Amino acid sequence: MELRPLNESNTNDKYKTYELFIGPNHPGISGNFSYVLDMEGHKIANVTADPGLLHRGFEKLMERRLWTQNLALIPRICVPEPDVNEVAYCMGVEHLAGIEVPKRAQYIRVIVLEMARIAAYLFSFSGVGGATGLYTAPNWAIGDRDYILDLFEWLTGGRVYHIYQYPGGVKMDIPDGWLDKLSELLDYLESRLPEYDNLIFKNPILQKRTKGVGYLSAEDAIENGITGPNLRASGVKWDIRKAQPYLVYDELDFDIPETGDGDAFSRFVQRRLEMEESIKILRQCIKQIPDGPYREKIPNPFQFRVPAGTYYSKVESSKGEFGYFIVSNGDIKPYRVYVRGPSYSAGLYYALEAMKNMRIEDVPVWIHSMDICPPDFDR
Amino acid sequence: MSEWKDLTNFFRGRSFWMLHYCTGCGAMELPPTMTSRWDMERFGVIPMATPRQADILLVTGYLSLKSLKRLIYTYEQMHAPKWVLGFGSCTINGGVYWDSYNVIERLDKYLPVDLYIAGCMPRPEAILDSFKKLRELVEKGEAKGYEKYVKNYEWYKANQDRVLKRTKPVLQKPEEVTRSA
Amino acid sequence: MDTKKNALAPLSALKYLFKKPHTVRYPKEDLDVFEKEGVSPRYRGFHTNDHSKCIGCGNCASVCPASAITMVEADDVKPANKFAKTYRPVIDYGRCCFCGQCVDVCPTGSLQMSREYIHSFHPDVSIPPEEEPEKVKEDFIWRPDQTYANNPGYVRTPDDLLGKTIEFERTDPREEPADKRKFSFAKFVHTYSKEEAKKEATRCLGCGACVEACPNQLHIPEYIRSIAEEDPEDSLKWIYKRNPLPLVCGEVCTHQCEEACVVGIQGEPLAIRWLKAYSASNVENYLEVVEEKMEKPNGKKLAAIGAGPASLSFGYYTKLLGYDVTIYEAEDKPGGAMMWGIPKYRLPKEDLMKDINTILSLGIKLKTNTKIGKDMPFDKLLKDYDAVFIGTGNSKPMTLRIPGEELPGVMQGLTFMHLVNEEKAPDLKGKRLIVIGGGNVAMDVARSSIRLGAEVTVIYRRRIADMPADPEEIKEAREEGVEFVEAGVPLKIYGEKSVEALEYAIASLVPDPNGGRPRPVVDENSPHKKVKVDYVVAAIGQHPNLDFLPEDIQEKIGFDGRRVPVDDFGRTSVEGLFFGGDLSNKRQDIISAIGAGLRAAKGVDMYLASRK
Amino acid sequence: MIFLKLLEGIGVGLLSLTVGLLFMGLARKITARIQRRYGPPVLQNFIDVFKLFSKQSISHGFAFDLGLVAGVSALLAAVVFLPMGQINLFPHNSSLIMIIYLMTMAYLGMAMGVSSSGNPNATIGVARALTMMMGYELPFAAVIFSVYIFAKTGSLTNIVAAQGGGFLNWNMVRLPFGFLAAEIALQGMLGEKPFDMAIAPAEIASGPMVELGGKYLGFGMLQHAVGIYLETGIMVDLFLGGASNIWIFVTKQFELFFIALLINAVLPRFKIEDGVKFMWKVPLLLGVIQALIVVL
Amino acid sequence: MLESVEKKVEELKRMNLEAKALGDWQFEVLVPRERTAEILAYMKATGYKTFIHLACVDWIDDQEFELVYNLENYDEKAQALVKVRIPRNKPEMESMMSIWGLCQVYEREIHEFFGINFIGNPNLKPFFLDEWLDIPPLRKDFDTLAFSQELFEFKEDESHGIKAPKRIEYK
Repeated sequence: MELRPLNESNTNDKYKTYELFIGPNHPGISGNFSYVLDMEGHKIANVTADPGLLHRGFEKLMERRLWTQNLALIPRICVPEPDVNEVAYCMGVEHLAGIEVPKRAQYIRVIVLEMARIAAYLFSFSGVGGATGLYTAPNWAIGDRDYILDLFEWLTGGRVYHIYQYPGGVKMDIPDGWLDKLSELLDYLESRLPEYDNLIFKNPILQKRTKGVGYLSAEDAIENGITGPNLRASGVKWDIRKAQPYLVYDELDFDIPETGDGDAFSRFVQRRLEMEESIKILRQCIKQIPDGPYREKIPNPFQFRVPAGTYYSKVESSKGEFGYFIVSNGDIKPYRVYVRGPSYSAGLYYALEAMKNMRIEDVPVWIHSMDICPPDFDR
Repeated sequence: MSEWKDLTNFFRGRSFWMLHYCTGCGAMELPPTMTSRWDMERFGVIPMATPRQADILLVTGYLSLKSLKRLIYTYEQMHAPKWVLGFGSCTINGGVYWDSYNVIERLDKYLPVDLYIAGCMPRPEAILDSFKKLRELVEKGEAKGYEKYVKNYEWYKANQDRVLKRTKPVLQKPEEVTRSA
Repeated sequence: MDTKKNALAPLSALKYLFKKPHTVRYPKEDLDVFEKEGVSPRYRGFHTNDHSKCIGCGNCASVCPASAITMVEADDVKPANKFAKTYRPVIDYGRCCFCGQCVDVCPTGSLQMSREYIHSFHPDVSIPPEEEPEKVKEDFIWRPDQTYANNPGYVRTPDDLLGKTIEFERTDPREEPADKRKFSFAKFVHTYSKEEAKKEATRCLGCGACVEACPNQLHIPEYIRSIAEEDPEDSLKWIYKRNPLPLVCGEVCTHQCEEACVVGIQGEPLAIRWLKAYSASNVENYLEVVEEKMEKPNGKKLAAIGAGPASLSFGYYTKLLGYDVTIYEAEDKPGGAMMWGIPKYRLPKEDLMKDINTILSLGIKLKTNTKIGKDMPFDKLLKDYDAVFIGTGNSKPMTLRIPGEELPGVMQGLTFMHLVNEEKAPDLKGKRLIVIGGGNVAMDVARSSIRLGAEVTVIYRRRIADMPADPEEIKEAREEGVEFVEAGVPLKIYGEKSVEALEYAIASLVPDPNGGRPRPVVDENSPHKKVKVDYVVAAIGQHPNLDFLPEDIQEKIGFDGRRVPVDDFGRTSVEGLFFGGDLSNKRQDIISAIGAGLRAAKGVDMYLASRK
Repeated sequence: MIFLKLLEGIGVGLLSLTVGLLFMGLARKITARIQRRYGPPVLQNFIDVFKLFSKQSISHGFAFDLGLVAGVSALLAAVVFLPMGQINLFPHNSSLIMIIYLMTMAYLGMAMGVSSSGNPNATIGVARALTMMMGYELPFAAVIFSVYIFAKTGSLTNIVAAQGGGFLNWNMVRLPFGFLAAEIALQGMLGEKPFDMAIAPAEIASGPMVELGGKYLGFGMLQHAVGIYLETGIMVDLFLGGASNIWIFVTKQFELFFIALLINAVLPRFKIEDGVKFMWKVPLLLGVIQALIVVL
Repeated sequence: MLESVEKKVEELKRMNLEAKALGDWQFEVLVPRERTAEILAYMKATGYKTFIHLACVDWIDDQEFELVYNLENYDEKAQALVKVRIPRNKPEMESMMSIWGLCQVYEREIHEFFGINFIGNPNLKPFFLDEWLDIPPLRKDFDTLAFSQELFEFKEDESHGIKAPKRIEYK
């Protein structure tokens, strides 16, 4: 698509419609991504998605790198929640290579995943705030998310890209005192939740802005491959953690919260409620985590071969089903890896239907309520 | 006259308005930097919604070819004096995407970069540090990338055109291209 | 959760107006999460590299997913050990993604990451833009050193559990226990099973440090990789490129490579030797697998004297080049020292013959029981053949030069081993035997004698740690019940008809000022000891025996009684005369001899090609 | 004499600019506190404005320049007629109608300027700003009507004078519904949340300002600064009994502004039609009730 | 392994298809190209309603492309990988848009990255890449390193200028 200078858009044959860009350089969009809106007055007549601004050719690059070298690459596929990539990829590789992961490592993985989920949900709170103009929300939420990043840094050595998972377990053990700090953090976050409720979810204006926006029925969600909290907010009780439990989720007690209205507000509330469940899971993990090895030994990167085969491994991320379709031909490098980003179907396909006849001010609300993350479909 | 200039530079260095264009994954550390934990507004840096209002362009990491095109438009829309910050490894020498077919290797071939920050991605402290460094440079009148761009416009343009306006396959194998129109 | 609308609820946020903000006041204030340490103790920042520990193996460069690391020749650093290279990693921070994988695979732990992370660069405005990319790139390319070492972040130390990417523990092959093996001459080290071999092979980092340490520069990483891919045939192909005696080397090689193995710096080195044995013993017919192309016979004739490893290797590679090779051997069986010097429990004779027969089956003529100089004059050889290769090795033993040496019951090591291998050794049951010397031959003698039922003491003039024998040989000998006497200097052998006793002194060891092995000094204060003994075996070294060569040739080639000086290709100053093996090698072991044979084969080919 | 008045006028203009910018700086500081951070220096906005005027600026045509200059100058002109403590340049001409008229002029000028930039975002923004104006002008008009009736004068000087003699004489106390309605309308006038649909960065990329850069944006900022001064000033004169000197005046202004800020910090923005509906429902109702009370 | 997966695999085997379980809850089934639409429609009718992804694998040694339709069944908690092989020299496939509208974007992506033509898909315009003229980039014979070296003019040179690390000091 050719980018046109903005003031030319009015010289269309008719003055009936004009083009408006949401993104890539636009505060309303979550990342480097663009929707081109054909506007008819205040209403959106037609939407075109213009992805590829973040396309790095990961799938090609991964074919050129060793199995474990890829661990440095893949966190970058989903920037707000990198750990799901690492875990999903490692789980796929472990399944193909037939590696049993020690219990402790599985618990650590659950801890990492749930912390990442909380961080991502906090990030999506900031999305709510940013989209509706409630700037206190991002300031609070991202500030609190930073405490999670601090703990991540302590555990893994990296703030954003942890590069902590390794086929067979995790790279390092939990440091002394870390779990205590984690439960302190959970206390803090729990004390903060009512404040978020007051600021965001009980806010009458915010409710007015988000209720009824972007209604998504259960059938549409299933048909369009929309997963995760968005699907659950439409009333489908589907959570991979419950349905096809991986790691040690079957040993942990948690619920799938129900909101079920299918509009933007219920999607926000769904995330807020799931955050509580994540805190619950983390508390159980802290209590139950066993001693033992944190990693099953595997050969060094130069000699690590994965037996030939295909497998689709998936993880319930904060945005939905994050999947890795891995094809190996028995070599030291993957033959093909396909990454299934949870935002793909919503951001590139369903958006075009959902946004039709929407008003411009609902667009950011819709985008942030679906938690669309461009890096995971651009790859 | 020079005092006047110094004064201008003093003010310019204390009020960086940053373009809110998150080009790459380095943008992930910007929200923490902007918001309460690191609060870059303390240094007079605030995000702006449009290139017209902005003074500094943060190139937060790798640039795909498609982004590069938008970035150049954006840069040219900005009003001088304007500065470009190359953020993280990807802008310096390709970073971890050094062999990617869709990611440019070096930003300085296409836009004049005033300051590079090492890191993948840079921590908020590094970002704040770079703002301070840029402030110093601006106060001394050493950050003049925009003038360099104007002076060497032909050179930059040629490089930009080379990657953005391709007319033939790069690998010179047209007979193998089986793609239909 | 209650989501009822409440217009006043948001106002509760206003209480933060009166609370202290939680902003980190960088740079005045650090994060307080890690006890005021700024960033986490595991933070992955800029690298540090301890140049005195770094061995320049380049594993970091190979593992870097961003291709950020290159190895450059550094003139200003000293090699860390005798196998180390002076290459040092140079890191491009325009590429580095701070993943820490280079730290994980650093076998010495010298490459680490610090907690420093701030660096920015401002390109000069005045330089033309064409030069700017290079300038920028240069600024971000560093050769890490100890600059940030006082602020360590993500590190890997041997006792630390961080980064268990390299497998430090060796998978040893199954061995018979000492109390079982000491009664049998059967091979006590079993070859690897498939799983064990694979497990051991996958420890290899593929850096190739071993290749340079190997006297014959075998393609070690390649053949180990093939074993890891469960393909011993391919592995053997790689071995045969430079070594036609894979099973022999697999079982008795002195494995210099394992000393150089980078995994061995912090852990146990790879069992390269056993891996070779695995791939050789898993292939029935070598030649089917190797599929070496033989050139058409070119009609030129070559002779090799002595059917030891050097000549066999020489014969194999010249035969492949199309020459007609004849090997002359004084004994009745080929193999030389491998046949007569090495005891069966280390190298079973059928394994040796499997290797030798493979070589001979190429069509190499072997004339046994033909001693040059006695059964055939040397000049005739020189006349009949286009070139002659001499690989007779060391056959003249060194004597003790003490009184009583001529008594029956005093033997030389090699002679003793010859007898053992011929199964003509004297009955040693219940007898006392003393071995003098500390080399591999001494160990062979001692351990063979144990198996023959003797009580064995080894007397060595320095400490045990200084012994030239393989440490594992010494260890195994001890396990089998061999006793050791350190700093023992034999003085006199008593006896009338045969040996009855040995007197030796305990020398004081004077440290060598140059850091070498200490020097034993015997003076009047030294305690003397006299022990009863039935046999004394002196295994203190051998010299070459070139008596069959005419005097003028001996002089011309510059033979000094110990070694023949040759060039890289075994050439001497006499045209058409090539030397190899222990005659000319600095290291006197099988693999060096094979290497000498291979090089001489090349030398011969070059010589004859130039003469044409 | 005229020359002196002119000088005084310039002085008042500068004062309003300074106070306006200072208020904006304080606003950033206070919002930052609620957001759990420190915020920029109080004088940050002066730096920003100075910087903006030092930047290269791209014009989009004559209407663009004219509109923006008209925006600032109309507001500055309005300030001159505002009685503030002992400073009262035109005590006899301080007609409320005139000030309101000039204010509207200013916003129309701004609208004319930015819509000539051709950016659809700006156009949408202007459309929203004007719609919003319709929203808050109506309740504000109702309030002014009640004050008019109540004070029986249209001159701010007289209105201020009528409130003299203590707290209980303030219109705030005597016309509580009107004050409430005016407060809400003020929120809209200041463009604070929940009524900032006109700029809405996440939707239309800061709307009218989208094509402004350099000194044009500087004008925009100045206009906002004067706007804050003027609008809070009117409120002070109308409801808080004016002031005896400029310090008290500014303090009273700031109190009003402070309340607006707090609301701004904790609320998201309305959709435009919701905003207008709200304006026409709550404050208008309050204003009409007040008017009815006053009339009856 | 889940019972539902076992049953489904048996069922598909009875339909003369190669099917096997890959894990506890997923199985793959190899479908001939001409039966793809039929099988996919059948799968959708039997509960595999959610379309997870469409991926493509370039088996260059076999000279074939493999299309993988990933379907999920929320009721039976099962996942199906439906695989179709098409020849590499004639990369054509019927569009499955009539079954899942979502296929439109996936097919557009695969058209761009592998050069496979989807018959019946109205919009196969460039999607992620701008002005791509070379071999489709995710094919195995496309060399991304050579491409980027050529286009971005960078060389992997040996002679690095070496500098000691340094830290910028502030006054």
